[in-house]
Amino acid sequence: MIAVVRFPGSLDHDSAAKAVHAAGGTATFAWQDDAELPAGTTGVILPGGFSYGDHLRPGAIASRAPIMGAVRRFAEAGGRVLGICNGFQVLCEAGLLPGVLRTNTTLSFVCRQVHLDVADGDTALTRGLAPTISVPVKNQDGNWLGDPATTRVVFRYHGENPLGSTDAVAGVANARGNVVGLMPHPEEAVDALLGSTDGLPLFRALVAA
Amino acid sequence: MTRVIVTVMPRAGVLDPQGQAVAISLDRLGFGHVDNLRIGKRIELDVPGDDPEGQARRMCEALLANPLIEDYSIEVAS
Amino acid sequence: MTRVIVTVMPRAGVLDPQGQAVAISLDRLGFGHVDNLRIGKRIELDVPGDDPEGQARRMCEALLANPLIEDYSIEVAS
Amino acid sequence: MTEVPLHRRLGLTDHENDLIPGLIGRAPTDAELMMFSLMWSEHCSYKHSKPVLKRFTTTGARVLQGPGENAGAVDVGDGMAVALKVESHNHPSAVEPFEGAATGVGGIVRDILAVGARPIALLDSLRFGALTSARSRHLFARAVKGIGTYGNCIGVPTVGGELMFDDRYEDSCLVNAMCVGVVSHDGMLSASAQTPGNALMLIGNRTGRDGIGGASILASAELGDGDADKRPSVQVGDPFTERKLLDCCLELAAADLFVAFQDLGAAGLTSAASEMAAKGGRGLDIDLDAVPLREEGMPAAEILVSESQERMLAEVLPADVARVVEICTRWQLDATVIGTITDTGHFVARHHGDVVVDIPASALTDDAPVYGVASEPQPIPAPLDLASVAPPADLAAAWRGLLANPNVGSARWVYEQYDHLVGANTIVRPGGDAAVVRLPGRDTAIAITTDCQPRHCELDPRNGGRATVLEAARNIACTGARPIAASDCLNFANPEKGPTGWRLTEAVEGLAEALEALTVPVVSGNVSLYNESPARAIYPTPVVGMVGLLDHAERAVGISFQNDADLVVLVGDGPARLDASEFLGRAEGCPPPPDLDAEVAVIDVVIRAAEAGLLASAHDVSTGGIATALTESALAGGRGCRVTLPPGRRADEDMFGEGGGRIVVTCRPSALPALMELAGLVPVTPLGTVGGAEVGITAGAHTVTLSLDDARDAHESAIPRALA
Ligand SMILES: Nc1ncnc2c1ncn2[C@@H]1O[C@H](COP(=O)(O)OP(=O)(O)O)[C@@H](O)[C@H]1O
Ligand SMILES: [Mg+2]
Repeated sequence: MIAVVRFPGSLDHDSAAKAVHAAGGTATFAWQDDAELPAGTTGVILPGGFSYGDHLRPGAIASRAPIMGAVRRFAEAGGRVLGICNGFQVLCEAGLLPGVLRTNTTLSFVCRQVHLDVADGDTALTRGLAPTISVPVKNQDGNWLGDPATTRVVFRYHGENPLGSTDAVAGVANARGNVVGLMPHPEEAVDALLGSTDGLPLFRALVAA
Repeated sequence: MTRVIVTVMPRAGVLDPQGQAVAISLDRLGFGHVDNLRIGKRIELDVPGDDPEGQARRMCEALLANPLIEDYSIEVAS
Repeated sequence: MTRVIVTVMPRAGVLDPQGQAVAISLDRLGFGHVDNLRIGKRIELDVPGDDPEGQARRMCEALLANPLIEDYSIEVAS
Repeated sequence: MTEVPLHRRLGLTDHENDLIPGLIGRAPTDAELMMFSLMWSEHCSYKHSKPVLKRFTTTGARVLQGPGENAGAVDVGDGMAVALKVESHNHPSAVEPFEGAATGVGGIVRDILAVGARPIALLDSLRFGALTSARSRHLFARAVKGIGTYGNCIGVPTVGGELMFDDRYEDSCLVNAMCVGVVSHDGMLSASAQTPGNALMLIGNRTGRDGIGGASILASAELGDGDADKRPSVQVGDPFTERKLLDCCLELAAADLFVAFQDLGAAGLTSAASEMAAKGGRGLDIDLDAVPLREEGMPAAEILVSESQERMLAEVLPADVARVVEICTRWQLDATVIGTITDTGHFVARHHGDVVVDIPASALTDDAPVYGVASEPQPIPAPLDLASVAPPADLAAAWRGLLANPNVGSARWVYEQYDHLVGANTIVRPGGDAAVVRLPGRDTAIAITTDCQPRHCELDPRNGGRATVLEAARNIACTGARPIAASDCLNFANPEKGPTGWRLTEAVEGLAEALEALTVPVVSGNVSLYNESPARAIYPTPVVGMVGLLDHAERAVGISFQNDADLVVLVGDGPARLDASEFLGRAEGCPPPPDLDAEVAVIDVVIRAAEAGLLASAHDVSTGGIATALTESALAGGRGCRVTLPPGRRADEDMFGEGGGRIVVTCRPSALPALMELAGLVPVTPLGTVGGAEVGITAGAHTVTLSLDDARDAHESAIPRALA
């Protein structure tokens, strides 16, 4: 059972749940005020959106919500956690992933299909992905700032670096590889009708745990 | 060059959604109810010429502040 | 309640894309080259209790600033 | 110096002022006068446009809700309905483009929410002065940012819209937004008050001094030099609260906790509450002291007319109030009982223990004066004398120049700032004709577009109105969808002036005729008048928003060329004329009147061909002519084509001439016979084949080619370059 965590202002929780179903899994929602993840949780998704309106810093307010204590314990026990877009920002603000996400260098929201190189196909979640995948990116603050030398980088933009992130980083993992965050939206790449199914293996890996 | 600090705050009476969201969060974090929280911008810059204050004022009118919803104030370092 | 002003600025050495963009716009608007423009936040709030400064510090540590990229300072109105 | 009487300062005429005592049986209080002035403004009462709007056909087999509620709705099968509405936020956007456009999005989304629907798509129809003007660049860029910031944060994809730049919009920009939502038939909500004794609840943001007087001052008067004085009344949008309001209210609606439901828009509580009461033939007793305020000490009149955003008004059973509060609290939203429904028919408001308002609710709404519009017919200009237009020396350069024109070039700079994917249902993304959005949880989809032909409407408003509807329908058809419903936003100048009033009446006649020919009902709409300054008036701009239905989402067609060696085929033989075209760049000459029967037939052929799976792509010929249509399909598909155009009068007209009735499709060579058979009497003309890295066009004695790289550079950089 995959727990999709909702905060006020979360937007992509339904799409994330649909992606879990497309990967053969089942999903349930957890609410920010819950002290514990739902019983039987085998994986966690922090979905995209504008939790708390992105006020102060994106992800900052959500990262301090009660449910994040449970997510932290789950991750420390080796559970698989996937943060997408705002979920990635929440994981960085919570200190579960390295670095910080700042405003795109264009200073504008960017919504566009991009290609990602899978820089590390060895984590629990990125195994099974094609070397290069097509997924949409859509955010205002996706400019990752961090130290690539000490970070387990899992995704880089292929070709142009649309948001201006350090070293074209699009997604990172923790050292152990069980927590992964990325700015682009793999849950919007699980349905051929919408243009790409390249994101599906990520959800299969999450569901398989 | 003269160091100038420009402060831009939401005008009194204008909704400050950011301040509101942060106040809710502080309350939830156990800091209790916080009153009159408002968030604005602080802009630090070095201004050339011999009328830094006037220059900064013109910058505020032209770009740094939106007079419809923001008030600004200028402080010139001595 | 004590009026407290929290200032949160990008840390020295951390690139400030927003500040850069504003500097470029000012130049384009004819204000000439402006040096060292940095944009941060000014948070005004009324803090309860008898240790407003300590309380504000805890708020900064807990939420208001991200130490990876930001410095904060606190000013308590007298 | 004699003082200007209050009613005039509030925008009421002496005649209107004299009507009020007869309606309420005494002289109004100042607060009441303020309410009348707002409710009797054009924006709220449609006092000039109401008679004209009667012309629209608003019924049809699919219509579940026509005009009269916050949004219209049509049946899309299996118990599901689609709600739609277009609305303007022109004047607020001219004063403060970011917040004006943002709150325009917020407002239209709440109209859809008010009928119980979940918003699934937004579109924006934008018109500004030429980008050579610094003010227009600023208004345009900030409005786009405002729409993006709001729409992105509330998680409703902005999947389409329109963009036009012309000097005529320099002083009065147009920012129209359309929202589409879905709701089950039995989940539809009404704004009509029901049962005396029920509680009236205000949900959402607190009430502040936003937009005080906005309804009358901002929306119904010509903008003059005094704009600066209007500044303090700007509304500020709060998309985070709007998102919570959406989630929360949909949860409340699903739990069946609303008896009646209504958004607060122009004229705030006054408008929302009086409309709710008048619609249901009920009264209301409101305690203004209960309204949660952002600022202390607001006088009663300000509370009554504040346009603070992100608020909804609900009639709730007394026994359900506690549950409503509980759910709203979880969403961190205020929900407050501010009054009760009564059987008196009166709008009563109390403040600090005094009754400050006590008037029949219907006096504010149904009894608003109705004037109609002036009418002074204008001559229809003669067609352009082609000999008076010098042919370009270099057709390739002219072509590149046209692609680099912001009215023709790619809108990517705009739509990449919008999340057009959120919700994971966007099948055809912006950049083509209509957008296609899958209906949540279904295998069906809707196509959505907004369109207008302002230059044509200026020269020949009736035919311009027809052309506007037909373009929308062609855009829908190009995706394979069948048009099923329309909404409209009538943006005009001052209708009290004869020529404008005539244009309004004529344009609506043209819209109505074409919609009837297509059997598409108008289920909602909005009117924005007085879009003029002392220096200039806008073109007549009746924007049409249209929705089409696709029974099989997977059969949706896009504009991209798909396969090398596919045939490029022209369906229809509508005219290509330079009159009022973008190539000409001005409203001169007069485009030929659309042939309604021929247009409907072309549209029908393309829809049936798409349903039959015959089409690889479809793109209608519109702004920039067939050369532009071919280039756009080539760029989208990353493959060129080589075609020969049917012989016309002159190569530049053949390539860049505009006029309806033509759709460029591509298909496998083997599909051509089936397409021709299906087309019957509709002309189907093979023009050439797909392939290569350039677009090559033979027109008469000229063969012109443009490489995809050159074309892309011109097309993609049109707007960024104009803004740089
Ligand atoms: N141009 C129009 N065509 C058809 N219906 C219209 C038009 N303008 C307004 N209406 C209808 O009149 C009603 C009142 O419109 P409006 O005041 O704009 O709604 P709201 O109060 O929700 O903003 C709505 O039902 C709307 O759909
Ligand atoms: Mg409404």
